[in-house]
Amino acid sequence: MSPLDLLVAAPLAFMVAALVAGQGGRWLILAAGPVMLALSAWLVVLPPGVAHLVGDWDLPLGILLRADGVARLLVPATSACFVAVALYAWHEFSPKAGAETARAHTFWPMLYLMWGGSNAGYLTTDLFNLYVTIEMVSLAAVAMAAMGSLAAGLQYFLIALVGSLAYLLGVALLASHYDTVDATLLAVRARPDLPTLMAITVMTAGLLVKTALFPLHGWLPPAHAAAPAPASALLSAVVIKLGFVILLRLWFEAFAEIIRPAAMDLLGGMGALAILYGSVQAIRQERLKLLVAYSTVAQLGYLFLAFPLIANAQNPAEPWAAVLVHAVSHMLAKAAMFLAAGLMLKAVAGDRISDLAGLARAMPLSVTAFALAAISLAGLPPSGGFTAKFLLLHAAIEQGRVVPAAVLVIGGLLGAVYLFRPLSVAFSGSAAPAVRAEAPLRVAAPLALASLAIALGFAGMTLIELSSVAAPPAVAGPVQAEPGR
Amino acid sequence: MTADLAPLLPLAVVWPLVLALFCLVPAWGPRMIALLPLAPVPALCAALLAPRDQIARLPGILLDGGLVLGDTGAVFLGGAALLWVCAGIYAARFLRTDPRPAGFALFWNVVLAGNLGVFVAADIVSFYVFFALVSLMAYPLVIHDRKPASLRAGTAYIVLAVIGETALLAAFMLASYHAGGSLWIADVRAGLGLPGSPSAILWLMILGFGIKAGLMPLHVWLPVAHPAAPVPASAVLSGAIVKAGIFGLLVFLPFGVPVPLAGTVLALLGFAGLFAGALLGLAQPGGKAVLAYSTVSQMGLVMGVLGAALAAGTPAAAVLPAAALYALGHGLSKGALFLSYGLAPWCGRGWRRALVAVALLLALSIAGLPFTAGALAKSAIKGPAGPFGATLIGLSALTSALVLARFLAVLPPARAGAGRPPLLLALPVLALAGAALVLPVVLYPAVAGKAPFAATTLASLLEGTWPLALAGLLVIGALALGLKPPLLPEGDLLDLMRRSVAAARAGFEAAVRTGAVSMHDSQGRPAAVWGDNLARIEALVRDRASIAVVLLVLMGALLAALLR
Amino acid sequence: MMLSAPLVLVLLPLIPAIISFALPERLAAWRNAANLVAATVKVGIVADLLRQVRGGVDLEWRYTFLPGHDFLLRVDTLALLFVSLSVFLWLVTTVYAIGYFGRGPNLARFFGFFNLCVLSATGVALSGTVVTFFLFYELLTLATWPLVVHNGDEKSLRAGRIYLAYTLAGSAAFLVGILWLKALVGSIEFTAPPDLSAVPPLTLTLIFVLCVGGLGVKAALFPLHGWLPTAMAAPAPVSALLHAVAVVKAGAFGIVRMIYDVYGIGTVAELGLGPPLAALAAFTILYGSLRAVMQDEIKTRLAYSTVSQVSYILLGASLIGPFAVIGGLVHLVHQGIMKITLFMCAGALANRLGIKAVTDLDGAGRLMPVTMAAFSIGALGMIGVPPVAGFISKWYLGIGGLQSDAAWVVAVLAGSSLLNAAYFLPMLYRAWLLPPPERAGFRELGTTRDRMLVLPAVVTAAAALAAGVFASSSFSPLTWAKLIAERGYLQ
Amino acid sequence: MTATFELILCVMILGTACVALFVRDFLTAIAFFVVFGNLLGLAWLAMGAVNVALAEIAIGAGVTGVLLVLTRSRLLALGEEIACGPARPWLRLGAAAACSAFTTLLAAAVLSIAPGDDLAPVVDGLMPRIGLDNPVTGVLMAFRAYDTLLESFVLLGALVAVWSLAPPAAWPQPPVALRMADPAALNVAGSFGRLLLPVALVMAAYLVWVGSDRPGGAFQGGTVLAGGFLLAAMGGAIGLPRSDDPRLRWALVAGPLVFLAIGLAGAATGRFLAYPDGTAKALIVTIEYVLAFSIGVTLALLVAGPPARAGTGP
Amino acid sequence: MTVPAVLGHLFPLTGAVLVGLGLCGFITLRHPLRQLLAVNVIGAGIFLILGGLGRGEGVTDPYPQALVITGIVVSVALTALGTAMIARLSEDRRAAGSGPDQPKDQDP
Repeated sequence: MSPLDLLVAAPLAFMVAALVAGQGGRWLILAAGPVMLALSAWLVVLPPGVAHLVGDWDLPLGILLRADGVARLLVPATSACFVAVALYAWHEFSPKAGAETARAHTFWPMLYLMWGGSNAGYLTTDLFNLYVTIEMVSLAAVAMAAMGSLAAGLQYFLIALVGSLAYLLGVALLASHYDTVDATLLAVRARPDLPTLMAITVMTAGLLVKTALFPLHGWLPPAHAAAPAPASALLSAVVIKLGFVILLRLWFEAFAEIIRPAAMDLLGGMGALAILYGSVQAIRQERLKLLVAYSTVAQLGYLFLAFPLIANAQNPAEPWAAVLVHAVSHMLAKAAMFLAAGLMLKAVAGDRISDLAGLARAMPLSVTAFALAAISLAGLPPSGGFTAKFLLLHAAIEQGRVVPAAVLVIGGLLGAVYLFRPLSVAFSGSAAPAVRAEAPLRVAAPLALASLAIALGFAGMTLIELSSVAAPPAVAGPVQAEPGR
Repeated sequence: MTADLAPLLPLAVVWPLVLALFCLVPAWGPRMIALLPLAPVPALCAALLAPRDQIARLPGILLDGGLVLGDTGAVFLGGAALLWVCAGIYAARFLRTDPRPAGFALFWNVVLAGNLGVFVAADIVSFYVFFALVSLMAYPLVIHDRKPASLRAGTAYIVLAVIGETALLAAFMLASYHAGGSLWIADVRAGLGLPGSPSAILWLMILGFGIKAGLMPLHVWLPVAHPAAPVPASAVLSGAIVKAGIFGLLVFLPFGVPVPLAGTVLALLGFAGLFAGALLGLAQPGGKAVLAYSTVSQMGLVMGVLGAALAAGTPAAAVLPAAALYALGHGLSKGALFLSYGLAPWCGRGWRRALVAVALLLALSIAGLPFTAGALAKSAIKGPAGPFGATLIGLSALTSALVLARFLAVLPPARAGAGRPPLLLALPVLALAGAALVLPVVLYPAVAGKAPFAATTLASLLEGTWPLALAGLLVIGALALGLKPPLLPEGDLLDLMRRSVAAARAGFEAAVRTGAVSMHDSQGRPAAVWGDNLARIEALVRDRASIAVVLLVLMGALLAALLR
Repeated sequence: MMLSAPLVLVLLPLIPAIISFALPERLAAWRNAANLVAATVKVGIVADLLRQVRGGVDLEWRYTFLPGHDFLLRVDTLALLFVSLSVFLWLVTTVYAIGYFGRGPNLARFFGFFNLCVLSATGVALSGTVVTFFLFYELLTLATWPLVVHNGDEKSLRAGRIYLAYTLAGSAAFLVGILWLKALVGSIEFTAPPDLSAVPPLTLTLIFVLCVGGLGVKAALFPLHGWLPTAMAAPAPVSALLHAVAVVKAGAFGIVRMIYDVYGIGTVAELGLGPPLAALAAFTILYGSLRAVMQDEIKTRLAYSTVSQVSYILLGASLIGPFAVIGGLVHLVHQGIMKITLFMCAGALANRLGIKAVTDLDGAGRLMPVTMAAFSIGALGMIGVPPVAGFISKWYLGIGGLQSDAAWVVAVLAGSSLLNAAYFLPMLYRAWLLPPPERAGFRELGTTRDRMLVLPAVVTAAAALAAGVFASSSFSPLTWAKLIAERGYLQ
Repeated sequence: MTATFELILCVMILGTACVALFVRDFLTAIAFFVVFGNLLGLAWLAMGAVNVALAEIAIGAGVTGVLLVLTRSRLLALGEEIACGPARPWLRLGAAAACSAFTTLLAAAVLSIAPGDDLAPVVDGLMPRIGLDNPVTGVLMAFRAYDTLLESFVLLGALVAVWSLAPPAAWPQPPVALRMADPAALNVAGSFGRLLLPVALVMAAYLVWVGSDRPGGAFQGGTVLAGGFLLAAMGGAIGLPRSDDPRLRWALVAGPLVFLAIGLAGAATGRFLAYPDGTAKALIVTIEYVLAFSIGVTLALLVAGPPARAGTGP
Repeated sequence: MTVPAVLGHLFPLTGAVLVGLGLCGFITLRHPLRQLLAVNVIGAGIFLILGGLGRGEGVTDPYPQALVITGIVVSVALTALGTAMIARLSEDRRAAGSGPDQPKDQDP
């Protein structure tokens, strides 16, 4: 038994159980939560270098599961998100008047499917297996997005489909060319020839669509903003991270040796644009959830802005850690923010930022959760977001890169601008609107996530150590990795 | 003197402050006015008994300051204390029906402490603190009756006082720095005499002290402020408080080293004040204003002398005692005159004649009638004044006499039914008048080193009398012809200044408004255009087909980047 | 306890903060008690630390925060100067706030963030590394924002926006600066100034500009001061603490640290950075005063006064002479005490009489004599009237300027004094001398709450007076500033 | 000969694809798409990939075709035209240019990859360990069983996702009835379905069985089963189940569940999804049968669509 | 280049062209159902590339075959979801009374 298997198998088992259980499906989280959190903890404390082949079938054919730094950071964060979201969704997706409803029934199996899919994605090194996992996640994500707006869901679906196929095309090329789709083997075998580069290109492009990097983000804001709050939280926090993790595996593990700096700069540049564009759009929004969704567009930019910084760093371990910490804290904070936003909007029965007036008095805990999440997202200390941004800025300055440094700084400021706007409205007015009390669990869920995002700010060293576990050579040592030679 | 009298100096300063604190207690405050005469008592004792030139250190207070009683200081301290005692007695009676006795007592005591402190401060920081106390805290005394005129006067007073304070602060900083960081007045003065010392220090000091002492173009506050205060307060203002400025000049100016430029300017301004003050005083309708201008004139005399001495490099030993003596005499006389002005309405019938007689005597003394204390003081001060100065001083007797005659002319009539004046009002007048006429004579030997009136010759007698006689003729002539003086507003230049300031301010505000309006107008609508464009871009990238196209373009870019 | 005293000191306000957030409104009395107890305990701890540090004890608490970046809390003389100020004023302001608000809305929030604010200010003071400083500096921004928008009206919200925009941009610049420096010379601890000799002067200058620019925002240095007057929309206790201790001082304190503990006076002098900064500070002093003269609203006027006064500290720091340093440091304390007095009084006037504008002040002295007396002392101190504390600062600054061959400083000080007088004295004039509007039965100190509102200002006014009168006694701010200068900056 | 055949096949594939994509009438497009799928199946056959050919024809052409047809008729019933769309000429031109460039690059990349079955020997070498003869089944059910396991959950998830689209009032009604509207046709289809369902069952069982050694397997079997179910439903031979029917749910999850359970059992004894020596074939066949059944049911329901209120059928 | 070598690339090349065609269709076709069809064409092209390049002497590599089968199943599952969504969207639009014409990408 190993947590590597169980982290995938358990959610799938819970999915089956939820599907069969019908009305009672939501109760399963009481079992799934502790189990998954325990498994995540187990994963974190595994000795370094733990990896195994599924069914003991050797590599060119088989599938390698591995507990590397990426998994050790993202799996627990994902679990935390899922647990919190599930607790939050407890009431929202419950049988109405004792009868099952389509949403209440289907939400729970999809939640577990997504959970299992993302865990599987974090743990595997097999590119084809990753294709299956992104489809697992996308499927559930599309359905959840469609719960809010069918049009947005369909848009998301079709675009994600194109992205998946582009990725699959790359996998096909690689599989034919190298007779393997395992990232660790490809790292050894890959040569910078046309098929390989073409494969990298199409896979990257496909994944960028799924990750919604500017200017491929068009599908994201409508879908994320329209979905029910728990779904939005999962979509923004978890779903897009999987595509990003695969990109990390491609660019820094499988093809670290053959990707040239110009390509890194291209991604970095797009990241920078995403930060600026997303932030500006977020500033312009009048609806709260759209604002948060555009914030996701902007925040994703940071993940890509880091690419050239990692590639050129003296000590790539730090920006590498930064990018992972950013992914984790964005995950926690964004989930918290969507959940809190859901509570707030429900309380005022509106969707505009201006509807939030006086909520800081009426529902202080939810506003606090939103504020804490905002702090992390804007990269203000102490928070995981700050730690990440700090390390990135440090790397950018160390390398004398003015543009990324400037973008990091400006992005942080713009972030504060759009995130504090709803808060400011919430603090406004002197009368507290009458608000029906929410169930404690629903209030606690975003608060817990946001607190975690803040708490990450105090655990910088631990996070950096974790992120370097079984890290690919390109990002491991202080030795200069020369991409592209 | 025995050493155990040393604490008298701090006590002299602290005791009024303690009394001031008592004034803050709501129940006691109004009654504290009765204790006013007690406040200067320790100072009076100190002036007589405290050991001379022995620094009483005050560790921990301010910047480790100290107090010292010098010879000059003792004259000033004693004179001031005496004046304050008398004025205190007078005030205790005069303000019996006042609506704000507690406030008056409070600030009276605070100003007293500051005034006395100035005379005994040993370091510049303490000096500055006391000087600020006496300057700024006198403001409430000036505006005590809250009449609009008083308030205007107070404003003029406070504005100039603050400017003076600031100038002094700057001067002290510079001086202390150039004295090697020492804070002791003695060191600072020595430093000022050194060749490398910047002249700015002197100018700033002349500015700062000059304001306080009513140096000519800076005197504008004085003729409005002194009359505005209640009578006893006017008395101390004119008699003691202006002396703080004189004392400052005495203490800090580096006598003995010729400083031609500053000295000459000071002398010119001082002597200009001597005459202009008196002439302006002639044009005043109010008795107190006349007295105030007289003060301007008299102080101009002292400062003119100081300036002349400074320019000539006369040693301090020759200047200080004479000036101190003159200041003492003037302080006591002017105090007495102010008090008598207040007393006049109480005096009916014969009492009034007695009062006029006392006032006339005092006036003549101030003008320098031979064989009076004033004449002695004048003769003493002519020494350091130099020949030119001495001539001017001689001439000034004319103007002084005229202005004081004017004072007698405008002495307020007795109130209906007034008879014997209250003892508590009359006694101080008498005591002060007595002191003013006697004390300089007593002290003259110590100052001049010779007996009073010893060297009186006919020539000198004539020299001292003819201006007075001329003045008498003029007055009699004017009375006979029924001439009236041209009436000028109090504070001559003040009105002009006030109007120009108001105009400048209005102009400035208008300019600011215009500027603000134009700033608002220049804000265009680029924000809206930006918003439109952003919305269009967003609509484009949301389209599926465009995403696919972008995807293709991106693939091309990526491939190109990878192939590079 | 001994080892982690700095940590305890920093984290102590967390307890009342949590209590404040958690307690329901009907237990307001308990909340007030918790706040008061915590504030008092902190004063006690600081008193003990003062004793120890005077005796030469060095306390620190270290924790590796990120590789190469230590989180270091260190108690040194300079830190204690700031800490003492903040704990004293915290206690006073707590009392005041209880009196000010009584049972208003949002008080749990107010006291919670108030405590966080104090936490940050203490952290800023005790920071031993640049990064630690930055962390608390930023935290301070966040903790004060809810206080600025406390009233929740359009004005406060706007003020909050402007405040955030300025301060976040400032700290971003600061962050870039310190990271740049870190990239060049490695980790920067205040006790061990880095060796900057290998860095090109232009780079150093740029970094300096970034850092001082960033810190200058909070310190309201001239072109960066715009947030401060609008932040006046906050309730009085907030303005009081914001202006006296927490925010502006953090910026000024940071600049002092930058000049003396990061760059070192030698390097600053070599690069010729002192004079421009001093000139800017001087300009700010005059500019702030001029603007203050034009304001009608009391708090705005006070705010511009702060703009002006805080630059005294910077002026002292940038002149780089022993007296100037002492003057700057001691003004850190003096300005705090005096300005908080003014704000508390202004708040009391607004709270009890509804007086917000200078033109409404007529007769305030008659109605609230105690408050106005305290206000007067504070105002006179600001002008530099002795023996109130402001005079001492000015004195040292002036002499310091002369020591640094910058005689113009004296002129600036003089000009500022005049301008200060120009905007403070009319207020006193109105309050004391003009007749009040009819208000039947108004009593200034009628209830306990009234007393809690008025007496804190009296205490601070007395402190301001005492700090001036007993300037050279052994526990005065001046003596402590001299000690700092001796231990740190006068080699 | 082979070359010519393959060339013509490729041209036809491209031609049918073109028509399917760009023809104005959507029904024609679907028809050509089905032909396209079948041609692809031929292509796979030509390559000797019978397993894929079966899957392509059954799933790629068959099930997808049915899905398209059903959706088209639903949209038509709602009055929606499935037009080619008003694409602007410049867009078409640009798209054509960009896609040509892309295709050229892709073709160049493809051309520089040498075709070859380099992994076949590796697979063959491993086959004895699981006791099967069909290497494709070996890869699917053993070497890359993990993929297949996840994939079975994808299929299950797709059904859940489709169900989640149900209108609020429709849950847990059966999907839109697939019954034919024309009574005569219904009659024919009914008898046909009644006949075909057992045949389909048998055929599916057979496909799974032979899958161990020859082409065939769970997916193909499941598809055939689904086809049988669908035809029977169209003919009214069987009704579509309500979505909260516990039997239905167990039927849906049985395959993935058994797969997962056996995988976990392997984990308990050694390695996740490892089959203990000697039991491999038995376990694989067990999984395949249950999986084929579940896949059949799932696919059939996927085609039927989300639960719907009665009376909203085509 | 010998004929068999070209033949070896025949199907993969066809696949490449199919991918390009499908992509072109996806861009120019506006109706989601048609785009779904285009996506299926792309998928088929990819499978052809994958399988065709695994073609060896007489028999095709089982490994790509297995991948293709997995891919086909995934793609049918997704197609099913897509068609269901398209149909439901149309129903909703009809119920909402809006035009059944083009899917409008309006904000939710």
